[in-house]
Amino acid sequence: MKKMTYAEAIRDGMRVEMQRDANVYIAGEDVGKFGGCFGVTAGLFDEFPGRVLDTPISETAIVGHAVGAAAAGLRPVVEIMFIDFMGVCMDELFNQAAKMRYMFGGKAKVPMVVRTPCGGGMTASAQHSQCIEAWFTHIPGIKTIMPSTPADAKGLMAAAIRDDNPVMYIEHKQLLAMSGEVPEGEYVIPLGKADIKRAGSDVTIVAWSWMVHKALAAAEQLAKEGINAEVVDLRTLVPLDKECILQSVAKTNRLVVVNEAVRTSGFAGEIAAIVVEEGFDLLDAPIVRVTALDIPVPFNAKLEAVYLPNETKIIAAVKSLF
Amino acid sequence: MKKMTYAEAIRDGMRVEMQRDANVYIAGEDVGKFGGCFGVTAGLFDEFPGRVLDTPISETAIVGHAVGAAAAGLRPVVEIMFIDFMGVCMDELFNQAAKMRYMFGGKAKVPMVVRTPCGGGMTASAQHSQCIEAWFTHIPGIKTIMPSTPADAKGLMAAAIRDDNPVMYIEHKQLLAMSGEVPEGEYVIPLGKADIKRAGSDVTIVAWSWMVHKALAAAEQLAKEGINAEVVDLRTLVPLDKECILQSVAKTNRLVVVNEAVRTSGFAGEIAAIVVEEGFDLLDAPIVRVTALDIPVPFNAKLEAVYLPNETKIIAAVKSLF
Amino acid sequence: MSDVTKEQLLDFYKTMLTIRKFEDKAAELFAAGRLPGFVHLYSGEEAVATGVCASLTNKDYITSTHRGHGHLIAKGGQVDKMMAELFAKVTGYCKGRGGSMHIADVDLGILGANGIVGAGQPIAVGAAFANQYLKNDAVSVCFFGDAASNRGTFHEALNLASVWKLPVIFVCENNRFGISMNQKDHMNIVDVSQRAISYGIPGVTIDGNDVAAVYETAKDAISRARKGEGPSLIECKTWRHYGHFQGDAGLYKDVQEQEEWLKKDPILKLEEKLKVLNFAKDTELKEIRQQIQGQIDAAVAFAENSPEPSTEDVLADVYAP
Amino acid sequence: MSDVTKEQLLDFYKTMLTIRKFEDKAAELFAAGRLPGFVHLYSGEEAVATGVCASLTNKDYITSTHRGHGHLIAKGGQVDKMMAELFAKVTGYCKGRGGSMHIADVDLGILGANGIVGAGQPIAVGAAFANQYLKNDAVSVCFFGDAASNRGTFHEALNLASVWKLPVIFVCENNRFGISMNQKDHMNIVDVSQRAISYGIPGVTIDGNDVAAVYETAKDAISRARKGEGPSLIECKTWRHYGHFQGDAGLYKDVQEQEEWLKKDPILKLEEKLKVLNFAKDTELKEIRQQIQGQIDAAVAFAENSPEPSTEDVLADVYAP
Ligand SMILES: Cc1ncc(C[n+]2csc(CCOP(=O)(O)OP(=O)(O)O)c2C)c(N)n1
Ligand SMILES: Cc1ncc(C[n+]2csc(CCOP(=O)(O)OP(=O)(O)O)c2C)c(N)n1
Ligand SMILES: [Mg+2]
Ligand SMILES: [Mg+2]
Repeated sequence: MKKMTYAEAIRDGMRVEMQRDANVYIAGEDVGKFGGCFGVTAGLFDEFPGRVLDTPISETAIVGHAVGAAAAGLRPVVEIMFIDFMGVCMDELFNQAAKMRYMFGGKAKVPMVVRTPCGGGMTASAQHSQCIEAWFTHIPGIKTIMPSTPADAKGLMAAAIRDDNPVMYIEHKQLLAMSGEVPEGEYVIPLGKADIKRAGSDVTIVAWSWMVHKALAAAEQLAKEGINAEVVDLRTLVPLDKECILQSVAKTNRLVVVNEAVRTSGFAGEIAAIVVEEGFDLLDAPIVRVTALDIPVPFNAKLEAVYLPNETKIIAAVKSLF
Repeated sequence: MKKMTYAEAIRDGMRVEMQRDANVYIAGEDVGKFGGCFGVTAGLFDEFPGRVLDTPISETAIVGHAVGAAAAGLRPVVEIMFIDFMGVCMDELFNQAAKMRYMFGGKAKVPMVVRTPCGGGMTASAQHSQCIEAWFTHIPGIKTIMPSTPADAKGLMAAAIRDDNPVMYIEHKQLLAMSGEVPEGEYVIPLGKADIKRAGSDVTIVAWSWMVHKALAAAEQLAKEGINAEVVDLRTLVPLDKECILQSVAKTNRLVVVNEAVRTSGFAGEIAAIVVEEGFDLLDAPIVRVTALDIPVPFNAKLEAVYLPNETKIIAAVKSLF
Repeated sequence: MSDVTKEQLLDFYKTMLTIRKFEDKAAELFAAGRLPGFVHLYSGEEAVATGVCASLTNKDYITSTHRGHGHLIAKGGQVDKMMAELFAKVTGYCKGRGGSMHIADVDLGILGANGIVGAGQPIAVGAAFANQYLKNDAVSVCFFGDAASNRGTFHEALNLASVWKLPVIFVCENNRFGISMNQKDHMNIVDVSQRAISYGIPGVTIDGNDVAAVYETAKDAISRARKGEGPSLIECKTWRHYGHFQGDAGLYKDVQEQEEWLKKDPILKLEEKLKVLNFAKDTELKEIRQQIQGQIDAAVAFAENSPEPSTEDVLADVYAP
Repeated sequence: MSDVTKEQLLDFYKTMLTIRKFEDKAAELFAAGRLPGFVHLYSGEEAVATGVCASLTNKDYITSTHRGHGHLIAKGGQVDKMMAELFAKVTGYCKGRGGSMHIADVDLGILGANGIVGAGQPIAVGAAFANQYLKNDAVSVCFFGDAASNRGTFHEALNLASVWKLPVIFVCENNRFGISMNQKDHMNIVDVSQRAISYGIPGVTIDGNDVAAVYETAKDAISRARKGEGPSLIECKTWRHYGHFQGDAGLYKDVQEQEEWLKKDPILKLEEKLKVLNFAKDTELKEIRQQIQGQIDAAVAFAENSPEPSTEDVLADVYAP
């Protein structure tokens, strides 16, 4: 296996699929020669002539055009520069892309991927640091992916592109430079499969994206104190691998959910709701959510650190269950 | 007290506030002479010359202009014809209105109300029947209100207009024609106070908007079978009256949450998550959510009936806890 | 006009009449409480869809609006499946899951009516991009109203189409109203076609009640698009005979204006033309009318006799497998 | 030019120089790793903000962009509080909670820099509506870039402003790029001002590096707005000296073009003019430069010596009481 960064792995995932299928193309702001604001598409413009398209600053048209192109037989992979800009094009996603197939009586396919980076920790302030995945998970008809490692990033990108449905592929800015082993060539991770990133027996920590790493770090600390945590990386939020979560809780009887989004109505709540509904008898303690504070993301680094979930908060949450 | 419909009560709430404060005005599509798509603003155009403004079909500009007008000293009450259209103007709401005060270091006020009707049961199909309140509750900086009765509609409208923050005031299409007693003149219900619409001891049913009535009907049925349900009408989702919910559960030890929205990541999950986190020891049974199915709203009336929560489903959920 | 043959004009007549009679029937059924949901009728605007779609094949795409019946019929939609959809029956175009505002058939190139004003604009651009990318010689047509041209989607879609030089034709059906809002209150210009200037594309305003004029203008724009010469904007001035949706009495319309426009009814205009040019006699037209009425009645019977969708597969088709 | 007095020109010079030196300092601090977040510099475009804001008072509103420092200084922002905000200090305009992209001061009529391209456009329209509603004689100015004029917000905002005849001036700073995208690749027209036609409002293109020209044009538009004659669009052709943000080398720029534009530096141009008109000698200009440099240095010292915000009130100010 080859070492790659998460950004390279995403790119490799797109590259392999573009080689496989001539109908896959990329569009977005500055994704062409410039290689994307975070460099994720670097080089693809030259590698795939006519298949990596720069757009004007028109998120509505970017996502909206993808719906039409997908319905007409292509497989667009569009980039929205920051997930924070999705507010501009939610209609195209939730009323068009997500509902077309159902509304049309099952006679349309909308295979499109919206790639977009989320997350904080960069002092990028309130409009460039958010995690709003919960919105997408509240829209039947789209799938939502949030990989935490380079290998997952590649394998899930392949699956996202091959999927015949609209997929929100949410990257994390903090992970782009993270390096790891990644299988070469075709590599597909099926959507809807969680991954146990660390096995354990005393408590289940469910996390996704950047927070998986915070959870793993917390687990190492906890291990030193005799608490053996299992870390479940959801990878795909919709479809959700409920079985994996419930099985883990069946083993540990304790659950902490870590989510970088603001607390109220974040996806952590959904996990908690599912487990208390379907796994009530498994629980020996409250389910605790470790989330960001319910405030806009502050600019100052110290304030942002207080806003964000972190190892310390996870450890405290876990300990509160014993 | 006077009898009014819910629509009249909303209008009366706006009227009284417009009389009180010359800086309150109304804007939206067809809200003027036409009186609004559902007739809610009927008559106000003539009653308040120059203060009820028709706009082009430009939701982005409608909500966006309200942000600027509010920051510059007015109190806009804008109408978005169906809540389903909010995807078009989410940025204005979530990155501008909601964050302005915080980002500006506390030195701005954005007192604006977005009135919009939600909900199904009208065979209005996938793009005119939705309940997406969960999105708004996931945005720190705005408040979200969903009244269930004419009196609440009036009192909460007054509070929304007087509030110095952006407020999503979500009406329900099924309730507009519902009639009830409404206090005359100035009448304000403080935001953040739930209302026990029916006292009971055996199970707590939390609901809001149209679903309060489904919950009440279910409670009547259940009473006949010896189960005495308490129905908590949240009225305001953010800020949330957590104490009221927890106190009720402390009494009943059982909780059913009813929400017309699609299941995954709906606000019902948030309620369940809070209660399992802060009231775990109070619970004698799983928390059950009664929600819509995770699908786009189907057109056919029978399919829509299957999609929606209803009395029968609530009753079954309650019984499953005993 | 010289280019339009007798056969074409008679075809246009049939199509326009099919639309009109479909809408008249829908109005009647809705008034009788027999149709669920919202219904927005196209009566009075038939010449636009008919004249434009005459130059399209099944490989070409259209995006439609809330007022979509006319576009769908002109693009080849079958009235029985459409009527069944209005009745929410499983034999309808959307298996009863969509209704009037979502009728679609991707195989016919119909990317859907749409409940969101202005939403079809970027979708049409995307379909046109697919046409360009696949080099399949097909084009896309985007129908939308005067008031829809005030949405941000209009701006972004036309700009992107121009920058990418896509084979797409934007057809603005200017019936002068967005629900109750008169054009003069929702924009500060007279001709929507002027907005083409913002994108450096051709824009033209024509009589939308003259089917031959619509046909000629659209044909040119479509052939330019097929040749890779990029998008254009065509504004068709027209009028809706009914209110915005069924149930709206349209009291905001000026009575005299309404009367004048009723005199300019595109179907009356075409009948006169057919007679003046000696292309058809009254008896022949009457025969056509009867025949089409028969089709519409049959469509209603089909719809009425069709089963409702089964509630068992309510969950199917949210996701493609 | 005739209207512009010596005093005004010297004032312009001071403002422009303050912006330039502020930006130079920010570039230096950012390169040294001493500023958090993103920084987008206004260097090269100083004549626009300066010329426009010269006719505004504190009662007038502006909305700014991600490239906001220049607008804020021209509208009366204090460099020390601005610098403190870049340093994320509690003495900054936003108490360290906003940063470069969100600097605001409602009392000065500054409705914020903005991290969302095109978001200021409807906000400025709303402020202008407040001005009209309150009959307070004030206007609003909306600054935005060439690439921002492709957003749907542009279209909806200008249309609404025109329909409501609001006192708002839309100032497009056409520096020819949206990040790496050359104007010719993001729109199919040469002059953004042509887009005014879509809204039936005046639109004009001027040399954005000539502060006197900007001043005169904006003054007229502002006074028309104050008189109730409605909105206008002014396009100022200009150039950004640096990359899009600090860290971007701007390799997509044509080297020769960059050099030509550097020769057209608005500050050089103004210095020449001041000398030609005999309004100022080199020594005087030098003195001004030193004085302003002193202010900027003091601002940095102020920022550096200011405390960080306390983490204790991180929750405050989400909601107004
Ligand atoms: C984004 C959005 N805003 C508002 C509406 C409500 N609405 C439906 S049709 C319509 C008027 C459309 O006018 P126009 O585009 O001129 O088309 P017409 O009805 O005249 O054919 C409005 C406001 C909607 N469906 N979607
Ligand atoms: C809605 C949105 N899309 C994209 C971006 C990312 N972005 C920030 S600045 C910029 C370019 C803006 O170009 P222009 O409007 O010409 O202003 P300039 O930077 O040239 O001053 C882009 C694409 C954003 N902040 N918001
Ligand atoms: Mg119209
Ligand atoms: Mg620019």
